[in-house]
Amino acid sequence: MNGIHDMGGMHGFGEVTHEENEPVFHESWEGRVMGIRRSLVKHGIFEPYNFRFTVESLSPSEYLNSSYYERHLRATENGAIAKGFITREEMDERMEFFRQNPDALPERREDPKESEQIQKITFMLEPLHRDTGATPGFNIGDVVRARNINPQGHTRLPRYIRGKTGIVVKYYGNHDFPDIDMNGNKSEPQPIYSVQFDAEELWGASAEKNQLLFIDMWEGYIEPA
Amino acid sequence: MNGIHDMGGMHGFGEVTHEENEPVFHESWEGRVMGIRRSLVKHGIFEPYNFRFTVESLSPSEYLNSSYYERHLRATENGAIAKGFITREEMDERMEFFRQNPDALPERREDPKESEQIQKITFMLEPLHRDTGATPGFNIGDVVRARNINPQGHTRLPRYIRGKTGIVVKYYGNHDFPDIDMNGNKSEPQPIYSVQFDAEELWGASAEKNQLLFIDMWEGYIEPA
Amino acid sequence: MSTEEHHHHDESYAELRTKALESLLVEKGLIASNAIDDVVRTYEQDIGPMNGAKVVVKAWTDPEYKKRLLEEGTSAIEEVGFTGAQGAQIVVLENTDDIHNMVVCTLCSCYPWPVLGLPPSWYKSEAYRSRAVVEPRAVLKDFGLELDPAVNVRVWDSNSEIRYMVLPQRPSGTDGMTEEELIEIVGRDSMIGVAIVESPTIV
Amino acid sequence: MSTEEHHHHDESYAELRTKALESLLVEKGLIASNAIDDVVRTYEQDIGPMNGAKVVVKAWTDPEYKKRLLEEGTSAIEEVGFTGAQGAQIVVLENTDDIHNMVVCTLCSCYPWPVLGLPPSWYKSEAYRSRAVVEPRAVLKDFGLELDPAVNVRVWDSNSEIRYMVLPQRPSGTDGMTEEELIEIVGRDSMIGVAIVESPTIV
Repeated sequence: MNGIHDMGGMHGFGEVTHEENEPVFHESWEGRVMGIRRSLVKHGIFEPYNFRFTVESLSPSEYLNSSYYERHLRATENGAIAKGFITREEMDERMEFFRQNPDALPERREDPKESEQIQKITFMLEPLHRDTGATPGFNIGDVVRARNINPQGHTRLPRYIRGKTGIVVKYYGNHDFPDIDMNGNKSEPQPIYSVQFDAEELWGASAEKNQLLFIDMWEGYIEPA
Repeated sequence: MNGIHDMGGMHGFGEVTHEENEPVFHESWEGRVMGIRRSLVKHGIFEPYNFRFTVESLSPSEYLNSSYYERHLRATENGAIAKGFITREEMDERMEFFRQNPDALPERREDPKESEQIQKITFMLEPLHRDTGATPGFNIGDVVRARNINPQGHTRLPRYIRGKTGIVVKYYGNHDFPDIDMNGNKSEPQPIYSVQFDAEELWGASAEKNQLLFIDMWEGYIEPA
Repeated sequence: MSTEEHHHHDESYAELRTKALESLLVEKGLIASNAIDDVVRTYEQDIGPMNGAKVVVKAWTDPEYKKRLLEEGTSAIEEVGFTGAQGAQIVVLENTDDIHNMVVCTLCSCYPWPVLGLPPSWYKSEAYRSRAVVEPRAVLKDFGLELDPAVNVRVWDSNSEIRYMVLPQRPSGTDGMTEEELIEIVGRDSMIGVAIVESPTIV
Repeated sequence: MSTEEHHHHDESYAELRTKALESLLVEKGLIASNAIDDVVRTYEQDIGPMNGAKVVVKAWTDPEYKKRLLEEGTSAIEEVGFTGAQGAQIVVLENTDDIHNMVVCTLCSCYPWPVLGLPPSWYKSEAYRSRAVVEPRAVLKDFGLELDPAVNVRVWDSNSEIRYMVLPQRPSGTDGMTEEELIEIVGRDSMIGVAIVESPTIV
């Protein structure tokens, strides 16, 4: 989707500020959100592209007013509700309970086996390559143009690349195709390439000198230039 | 600038909702903002492109969290401060006064002459055409491409048009050129055209069928395709 | 965060902030209170879509005028008595059986004030500004208007100081109506291009 | 509206909302509390930029390893013991006298967790995500790094599941240092490409 998350090349967000000796989590709830999200992977709601689409589907003002973990919290709640695990009403009631009982903590459930499963996800190497038999349609050195697509569903082809011409510099094998249409449909895995763009091609006279941009392009994102 | 205001083609803002029998102003302060803004024209802070640039320069989250008149209020305040007419501190203090004195109203200054001047602005016909002697560089029917510019300053060439190919359908004469660079510099008036784009050229396969888009392009925004 | 709370907070903030701004600028002699009153009253009472409706009805009832209106909108509109801020150059777009025009300003909310008054909230909304250029038919459906696929939809992104106004089609069944009656049925939305003028219901 | 107030409001809201979510999911038997503890502890203590620093130092001190690392990042990093979520395929980019690589994810905040841990706030910020692809040198100046105009800046927008890590240049004056001492000087930011590894100050 042409959402607020697609911010490459936007102006107006100010300077990059750098926090010295930043903690991994600034608030303890951020770590819990991270853990909850990982714990829910096995229930099938956090396949990466689905999760990102849920984050992107927050309203633009909600998105900009939320921190990274706030977005993840909202998306996790929305995903769990969409799956029927919980309801918004339950969430509202339970939150009211914690508001009125500031010292109360969530009850605990201990399960050593689940720890093992989760640690496996955290440390497991799960290759991206998919053996589809598909052979790459482009060769290193091919000049290609990123397609001008504007889907309302999920895509990983940012707006600032669309319509621009670059060079294929590497073939990475076949990966799952990330796009999800508005009915939740996905496509088969596709060849994926690293494609190099000259900054001037992307930004015209506003480009900085002597800059290249590399981005990964699934075969469906590009066409011969 | 590639700001949040440049939202043509973005997704995620929901349905268009229509209010029946909508009042001209929903709150009385909105009308005051409108009046203040017009009253300040004579002090040179609300030349249209400057004012729009001030609105666009609100932070993206501030922009999305503000209504139309809230944006104008903030931009008017920022413009008046930039001109040295008032200070932020004065504003904060005076606001605190009105917070603590909810029945207080701004003092009044009556000036019949100023009424006349303002009514003139409201009802005056001030043609846009500028006699520069510049002759148009493009003819009706010319196929042109919108330039890929990405200025940090003000521009009226939206992102969704850049790099796209269209046809010149009308020449409107020479108008002031709206772009303002980051140092406040402007250019000479330029020929301006109505340019027609096919929706498919703009949006690819996502375009609706049988649609055209017309937009006004100053000569500096286009090049022969 | 509750968006409700947030907006509520903002509105009272805006009201106080406006009072502070007006108060300071008046005190410094930069603006006059009565001039502000005039602007408010003018847009609340004198300038609004009834102006555009008069232009539309004149075009419906006077073929020579219609020709002038489509060729040189600004001067033809001046004939009827309407000029002013945000109307320095007005282009009138004729809707026909085959062509439906609609107007948007994606970058802000440019609008032909002398003929239509100040823009309604939906015209200024992010939803309209973002969607009108990419899915105009879907937007028109939000307004309850479903166009025949054969109709060519023409969207005008009002990015310059030129202002656009749509001349809607005169509905059938209006032959016997007076100009005053016709003016009554020309709604604002039809002159922006998100509605058509409906035939009056026969009682 | 005060942004301060707004954020404060949000933080306590987020905290309460997280409690409610965890509480409900535990109660329904969908998640286990100790598994959540493990995830938090793992990213707070076990997985972080020290992992990447070990990889960098091994590449600095072992030319054969460096060759493998640049050819097949994932398996070379596995040799040192690092694998896992958000690191299924890691590509290592070598900075040289002529080339400076930096990594961004404009669409979200993709980042090579097994070698660098969870991303810092600035990496996730709108400012970095929006600006890194269009004005990388200006962004580097925000970090205090001014590159020679002759250096080719290569920005990698991490939009797929492939993850990128920068191999910074080994600074001069480090010949006599042990691997442990070298690991100490390799900062996180140098492996994202917004800093260089500085020569250690001679005391």
